[in-house]
Amino acid sequence: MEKVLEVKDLHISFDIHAGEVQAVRGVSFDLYKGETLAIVGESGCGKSVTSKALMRLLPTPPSRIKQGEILFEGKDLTKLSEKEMQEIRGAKISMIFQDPMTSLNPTMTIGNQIMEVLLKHQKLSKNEARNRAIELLQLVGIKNPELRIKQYPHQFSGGMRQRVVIAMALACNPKVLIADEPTTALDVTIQAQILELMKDIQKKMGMSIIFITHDLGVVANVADRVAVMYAGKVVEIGTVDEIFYNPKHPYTWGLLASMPSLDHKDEELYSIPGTPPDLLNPPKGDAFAPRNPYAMKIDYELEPPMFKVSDTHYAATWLLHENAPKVEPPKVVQERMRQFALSSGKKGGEFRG
Amino acid sequence: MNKLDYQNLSPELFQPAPVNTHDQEKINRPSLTFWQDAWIRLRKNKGAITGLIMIIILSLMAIIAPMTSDYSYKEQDLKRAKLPPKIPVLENISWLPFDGKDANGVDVYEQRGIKEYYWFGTDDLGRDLWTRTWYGARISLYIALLAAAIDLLIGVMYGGISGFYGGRVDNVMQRIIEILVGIPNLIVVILFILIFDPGIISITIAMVITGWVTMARIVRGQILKLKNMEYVLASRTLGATNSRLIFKHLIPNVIGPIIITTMFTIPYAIFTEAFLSFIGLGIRPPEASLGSLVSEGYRSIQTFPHMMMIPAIVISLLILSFNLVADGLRDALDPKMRK
Amino acid sequence: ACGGKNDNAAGDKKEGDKPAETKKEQVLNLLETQEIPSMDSVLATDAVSFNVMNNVFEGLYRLDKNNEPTPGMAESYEVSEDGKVYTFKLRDAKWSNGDPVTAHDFVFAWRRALDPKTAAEYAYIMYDIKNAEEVNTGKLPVDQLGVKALDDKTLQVELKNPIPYFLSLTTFPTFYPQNEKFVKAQGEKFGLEANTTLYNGPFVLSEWKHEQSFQLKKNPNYWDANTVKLETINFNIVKDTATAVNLYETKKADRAELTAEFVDKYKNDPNYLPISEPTLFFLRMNQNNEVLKNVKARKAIAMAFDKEGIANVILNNGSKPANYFVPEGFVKGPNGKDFREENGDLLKTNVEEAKKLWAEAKKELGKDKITLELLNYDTESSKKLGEYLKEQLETNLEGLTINIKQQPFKQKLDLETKMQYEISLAGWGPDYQDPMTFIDMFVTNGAHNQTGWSNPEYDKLVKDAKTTLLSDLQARWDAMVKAEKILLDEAVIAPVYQRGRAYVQREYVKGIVEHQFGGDWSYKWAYIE
Amino acid sequence: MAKQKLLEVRNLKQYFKTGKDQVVKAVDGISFDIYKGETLGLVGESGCGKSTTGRTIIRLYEATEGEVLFNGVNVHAKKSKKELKELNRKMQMIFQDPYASLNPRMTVADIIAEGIDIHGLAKTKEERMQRVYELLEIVGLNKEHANRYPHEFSGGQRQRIGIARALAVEPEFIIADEPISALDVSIQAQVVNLMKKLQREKGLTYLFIAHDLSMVKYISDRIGVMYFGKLVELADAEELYRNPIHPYTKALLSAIPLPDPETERVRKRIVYDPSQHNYKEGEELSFREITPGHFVLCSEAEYKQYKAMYT
Amino acid sequence: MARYTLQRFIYMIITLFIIATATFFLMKLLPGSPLTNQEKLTPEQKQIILEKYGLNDPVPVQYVNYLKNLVQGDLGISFQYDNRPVTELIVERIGPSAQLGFQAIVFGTIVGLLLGIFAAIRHNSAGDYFATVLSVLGISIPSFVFAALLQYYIGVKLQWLPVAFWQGFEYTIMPTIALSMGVIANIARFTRTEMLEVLNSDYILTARAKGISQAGVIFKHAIRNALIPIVTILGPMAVNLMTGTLVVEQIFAVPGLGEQFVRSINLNDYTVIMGTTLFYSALLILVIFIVDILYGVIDPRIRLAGGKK
Ligand SMILES: Nc1ncnc2c1ncn2[C@@H]1O[C@H](COP(=O)(O)OP(=O)(O)OP(=O)(O)O)[C@@H](O)[C@H]1O
Ligand SMILES: Nc1ncnc2c1ncn2[C@@H]1O[C@H](COP(=O)(O)OP(=O)(O)OP(=O)(O)O)[C@@H](O)[C@H]1O
Ligand SMILES: [Mg+2]
Ligand SMILES: [Mg+2]
Repeated sequence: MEKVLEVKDLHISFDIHAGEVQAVRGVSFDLYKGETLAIVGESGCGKSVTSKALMRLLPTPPSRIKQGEILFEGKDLTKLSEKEMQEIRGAKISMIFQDPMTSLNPTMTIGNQIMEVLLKHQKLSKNEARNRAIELLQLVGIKNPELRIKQYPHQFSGGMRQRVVIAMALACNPKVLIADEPTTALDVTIQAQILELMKDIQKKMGMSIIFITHDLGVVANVADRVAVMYAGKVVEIGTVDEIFYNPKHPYTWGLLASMPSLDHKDEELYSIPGTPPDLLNPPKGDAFAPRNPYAMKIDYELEPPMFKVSDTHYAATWLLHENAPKVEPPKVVQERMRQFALSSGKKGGEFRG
Repeated sequence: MNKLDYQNLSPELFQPAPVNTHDQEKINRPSLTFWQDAWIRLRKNKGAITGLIMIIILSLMAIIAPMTSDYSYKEQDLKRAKLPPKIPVLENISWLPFDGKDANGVDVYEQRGIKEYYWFGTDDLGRDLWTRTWYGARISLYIALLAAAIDLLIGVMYGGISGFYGGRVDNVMQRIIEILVGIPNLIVVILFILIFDPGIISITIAMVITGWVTMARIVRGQILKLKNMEYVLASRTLGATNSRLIFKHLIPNVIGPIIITTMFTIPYAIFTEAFLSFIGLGIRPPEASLGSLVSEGYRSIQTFPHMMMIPAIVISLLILSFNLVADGLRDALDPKMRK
Repeated sequence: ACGGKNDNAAGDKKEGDKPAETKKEQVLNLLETQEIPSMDSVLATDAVSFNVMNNVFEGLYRLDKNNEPTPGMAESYEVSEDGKVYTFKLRDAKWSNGDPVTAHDFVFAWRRALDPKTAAEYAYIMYDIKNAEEVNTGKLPVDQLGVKALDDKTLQVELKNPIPYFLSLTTFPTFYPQNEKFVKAQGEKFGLEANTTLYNGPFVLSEWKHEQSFQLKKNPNYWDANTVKLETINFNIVKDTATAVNLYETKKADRAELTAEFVDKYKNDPNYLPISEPTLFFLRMNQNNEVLKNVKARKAIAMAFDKEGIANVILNNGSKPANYFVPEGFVKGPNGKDFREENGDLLKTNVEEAKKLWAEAKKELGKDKITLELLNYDTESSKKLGEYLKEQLETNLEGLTINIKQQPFKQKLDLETKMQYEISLAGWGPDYQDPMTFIDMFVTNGAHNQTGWSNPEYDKLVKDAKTTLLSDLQARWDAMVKAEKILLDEAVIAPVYQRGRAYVQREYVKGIVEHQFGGDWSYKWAYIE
Repeated sequence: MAKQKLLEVRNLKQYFKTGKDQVVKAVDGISFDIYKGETLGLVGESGCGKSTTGRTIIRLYEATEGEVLFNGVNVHAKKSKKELKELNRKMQMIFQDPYASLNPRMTVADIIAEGIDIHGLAKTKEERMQRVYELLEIVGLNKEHANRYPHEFSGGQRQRIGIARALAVEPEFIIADEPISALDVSIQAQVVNLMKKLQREKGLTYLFIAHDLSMVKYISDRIGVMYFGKLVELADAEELYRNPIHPYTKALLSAIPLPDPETERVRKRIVYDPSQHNYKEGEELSFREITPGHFVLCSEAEYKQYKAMYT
Repeated sequence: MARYTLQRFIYMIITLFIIATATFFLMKLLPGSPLTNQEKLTPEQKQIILEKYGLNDPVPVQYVNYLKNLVQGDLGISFQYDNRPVTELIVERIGPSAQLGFQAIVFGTIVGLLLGIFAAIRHNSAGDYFATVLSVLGISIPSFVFAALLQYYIGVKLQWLPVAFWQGFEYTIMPTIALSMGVIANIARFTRTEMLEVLNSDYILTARAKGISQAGVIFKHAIRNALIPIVTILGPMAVNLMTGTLVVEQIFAVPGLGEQFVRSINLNDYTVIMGTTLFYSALLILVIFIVDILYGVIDPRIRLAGGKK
């Protein structure tokens, strides 16, 4: 599979008056052509910072890319000038933000906002741009686009606005679409529509999507691969099945177990105790250790490296070390693993538990 | 660390480590109240701190200087009229205007055989401008603070009632404000002073007549917003009385905007007083305010520039400092700046 | 206008050494502190109007370079034996529209001034004319006024009393003629615009931009046009002294009036021009007040402050300390001596004496602490003065507290009229050239007495001077001298200073004549050198 | 059912005037009962009137019409101060936004003790603090947190403080308005577990408002589905999932993604179109029981149809 | 919209009525009389004059007459300028004031905007501090001090511009600058805050994510949105300007309304004071009204919402 984007050991910090917030502390992942990579994790774990860093949209100061590379089409995006970045933004990599209510300019017509990208990146005439904008609106399922392009954002509902934002992001057939929680602010029914729309369009246009969310349901729905982030790091990455049916990291276990399943009722939900660490002073060793019921002494000493589970599946936990004791994942997770075992015959893969 | 290290880790390290549930809920950062936090922010703001220090210095001078001076603010001596400023030590620095020389470079002190030093010079009645300037600063500050305090009182009450009770009450009260806003306040101030003698009280009251409207609007807006906050609703569901809601929940949370508004009212009041003095409606002599000193000195700007420049600088510094502090406070107290 | 002026300024700069050369064109640039309120000579009351009128109108007589009445519209006059009937012979003069100026124009104007319907505030100045007061108060019809046009060129005026200063009165604006036809034609608009007014003086008002500027041009129809050298006089309205001085500095104005601060700057300038005026400032003391009823208290107050300082430091504009009431250099008596030379200093500063008197007064009053209110104008210089007086009186007179009450001009006058004051700083300028314009103020219940003071001897002296003694001018003079002595002896008022004014005037401006009453300045003889 | 009714809502309406002649019918005539000790879940899309229902029940808003009986007493009838206070003690509320629901100028102790202060539940200062510590303990926090300010806590901690505040007056009934939707998945479980634990221990009754169906299903005994101010379906939680009857409920269920890639791959979304009912002019809609305990808002014709289909 | 306008209009009328009433009775409280030289008048003459101005009637009658005349646009006649109608005086005087005010608003707004935008873009840099200090200074120095310094140094010392008078465009420059200092300062401060807020908003991020250049983001997206709230302070700004004109006109010998107003106060010219007060109030109310309308024009959200009403 063709790699479109390669993120290598990215470190990002914010310098605030209280000190240095190490928001991203070594994130690496690859993005392949045509796939959807979901990034999940708790609030504040660095998802948005990572995605904005890909677009170089973080304000400097206070932010600072301390280390790492972002390789796109053979170039390291962290080294490009602002001018060069402008050529990439919106044309080759585009982005959708969480809140459709605020991410459109309230004083500009929808049409102009879409045409703006086209005029900037493709040498189109005004008329061509308008026609293309109408096409795009049609593509994202907005009726009466000829009329709609003359309207302002406040005349659209939330779901419609998000469609407009998507249309805008897709205007120049980008290679990569980064969607930062594009449905979190929407109602479930609308969310479902938008997710369907995105999948449809991906099928048609074949771009790669980085989909950021903290809703595991949405991940299950859209993702081909999943990266789980915790405290500024990717702690587990794998195909969607691997992550949902054969998770290796206790944090992933926690996430999956704390969702009630529709079938099991009465037992108490599994919950991850405590709160995420303060990234102003990240703890020594594994940041998850203080909340980890499976924690070992080494977790407080050393940061775990990425252990390979399969070719596609990696996890950063000492539990995968050969010296580590065997532990029982929460019941719900064991249940999921059993399912995986059933289907693993088809797919192949190793089972460890 | 390379791969080798990982393999040779001692098994000892892989012993389960018990999780301390107590620590999980621990908060590492030191506990800061809202005001401590605001103070830290304010302290970071160089402008605001400079302003604060200047306000303190100027206020101290306004309090102390007239008391410690050898001259009273109204003591006249025509033989010593119109002396330029002369300050010991500084008199030797030639580019500073404190050498007792007038516009033509004549040392007036020598010429008239005056031994004393008048730090800020004297005015055309031979009154010591050092004393008068600080005395004037005192009056200006007094008027401004008084006006701000009354504004605050009326504004907070009016805005609070209007916002808290809402509905019809609010509607009527807002209409009244709407009408008041349509009145050019300076004109009202002028008319008022025309009718009542210009003294500290009447100038203050005149400024308050329409001045409280801003405060009322801000407080009302805040209260309207706050009273639907979930914590207020929570208190209501607990059966809190209105007075509890107002004093425990609403007032403490509008205090920020109130302080900021007040901080902006003060320089405005100083300014207005100066303006009134300039059009001849200020405080009456021999009392002095910074405004009246500036407008008196204004006439001598070409011949004895010190008479205007010194009070003008003090008044500008004062307004400047209050503005700086107000700006700083706004940044420090603004909830948008907090996370 | 703006372009031309700029050129001048530029020219001045380049040829700095001989400005007179460029100024050869006879244009004078002056400043005025306010708009002309009215060009209707009958209604005008203020200095600005009077000043303009004095240069664009002319009465029977006008004041000459020496401030003596000189023939204007009248060629000559005759006076009857008893001094009560004046017959003026008019010269062939023309209004600016070409109409001749006739005796009827005077009759019309004077009747109009006294007609109660006109409500002319200065009507009282004509009260020496027979029946004038009665007409003005509506007791007699206007045609009963003692003024007649014997023919087009002859005007006869009957007086109530044979006043010796009638000729000088005729120079006063209220006595100017008006063209009946023109006035009636203009109706309400008369005197409100440059072209709704007719002129018969050395200049005409050629342009009048309200609130901004006005312009006088030489009047070719003027009977004495040959004497007039100036072609144009530009007046701009500027209220701020600093601005005026700045304009003078930048040569946008040929002269500017100075306030004390600026006198310091220009005192040694060759263009500095101080002028003395016959206007007197004094403290009026309300004798309805228990303390001020006491003559010792009044005297103490009158002697307790330093007049030198006031005149030389605070006012600093050529004002003189005054120990008298009738100004210096105002009128000479029948013996050719100035009134002041005759009567000398009457109420001098004497702090020691004042303290003594004050102590006695306090004892008599049985009071130790006394508070008095000083009513004052709210102009900048009087404010200063008030502050100074307060300080002086309070330091020199123990137990006295002075509160200052500042009021705008009109409010102040109103309070004085109603006698709602205790001490007030007041000023008085002459309405005609005779000591009587000052002396008769303080007769019992006189309209401008306003002190509640009453002295039968004084009243008699004044009355005699106005009636019986008119036949014996020296005796009349002596009576007035005596009256002033009484006035100041009882310290009815406390004289403060005789006003002066200070100007800077460009060296190339010559021949502007200053007057003591009516219009302040004559430009008839002025020229640019 | 032999269970005892704690709360009865009868034809409750809440209209808001938004302009001169504009009215928002936020709640438009809904009726339901809540039994002692149970949890009733209320779901529906944003703006359908869930919060308004909750707030009207606890009398934060005066009802436009209808009544709410709590232990047989009408909450909205005229009441003395004392009765009102008593009611406030029995009925409490937990709010959605953990950032807006705690007064930033008060310490945690004062926030929690507010109910104690208002109702005079503690005689002495010590007793009051003792109660506060107890409550902190109950919600999994500890003494040291008492003197801190809300902004120092994470969302989950704040939400637990909010719960402690509600518990302080020992209520019988708690309205929880989306108490977990602003929280992270990992933290939601903390709060839900806590609420369940408290219900077990104290016999609390909940009205649990949410839009996350799986969580609602987990915590609720019965679930009501709201759509545009109306309750369209009410049934036992399991029953509702297994046999959704109202087309809107079906659509809603089909829209919720589940954390299960296998099922997600095959799921079909159902679209709800209100016009699909084809109601005739003047047709009366009412809440009818299709199977025991399973109510649906429908017309007479639909009732027959549903009845035929589901029994 | 029409209904809204009508409602606003009614409010404007009520406000004006209240102001008219208040000024009328305030004037009655003023000490003193508007007659010049009254110490030299006989009581009879005084009567005649008072009659002429209608000051002899009982106060309620005067009040009714005043209102009656007011409705017909007649503000009475001035005392200081015999027989001249107040309306005419105002009309004569308003020209220069309006020109100065307009120039100051335009100049001040433009410079203020530039300064504010500059400060916001260079947030927390030396440029930002410089602009901020400049604008705070602008607020801190009273306009008359500024005017006096300007006149002396630019006019007299450097002779770059005419010292005073009202004779052409170059004469308006210094008063305009003196007046606009406050405007510049206020607008700059406000713009800076607004710009910072706008620059932090999501839609700016969206625009940047589209690859729009920094300049494009600022000029096409940020400024317009920052402008919307700025429009609201234009109303109070106009009032500030009015106060400024009172002194600046006097210093620069501009024949304007403010200067006239101060003068009428000193001369107790009732009718002119009342007339000018009313005029100022009407102007202010109008400005506030226009600003509201303008707000709608700039902000499509309000425009369309208003349209539906
Ligand atoms: N401008 C900033 N200044 C300081 N710290 C920042 C800034 N932006 C982000 N951070 C910090 O970086 C960390 C990661 O933030 P980020 O926005 O990436 O979280 P997230 O995973 O997107 O969370 P969410 O789900 O809430 O969107 C947080 O701890 C946050 O406090
Ligand atoms: N105080 C109010 N004034 C006017 N309208 C209101 C008020 N409160 C709520 N509404 C309106 O009533 C409707 C129902 O609101 P409500 O908050 O009850 O919905 P909700 O179901 O709780 O939605 P969410 O899931 O977003 O919390 C909405 O259209 C809302 O705009
Ligand atoms: Mg984020
Ligand atoms: Mg809600």
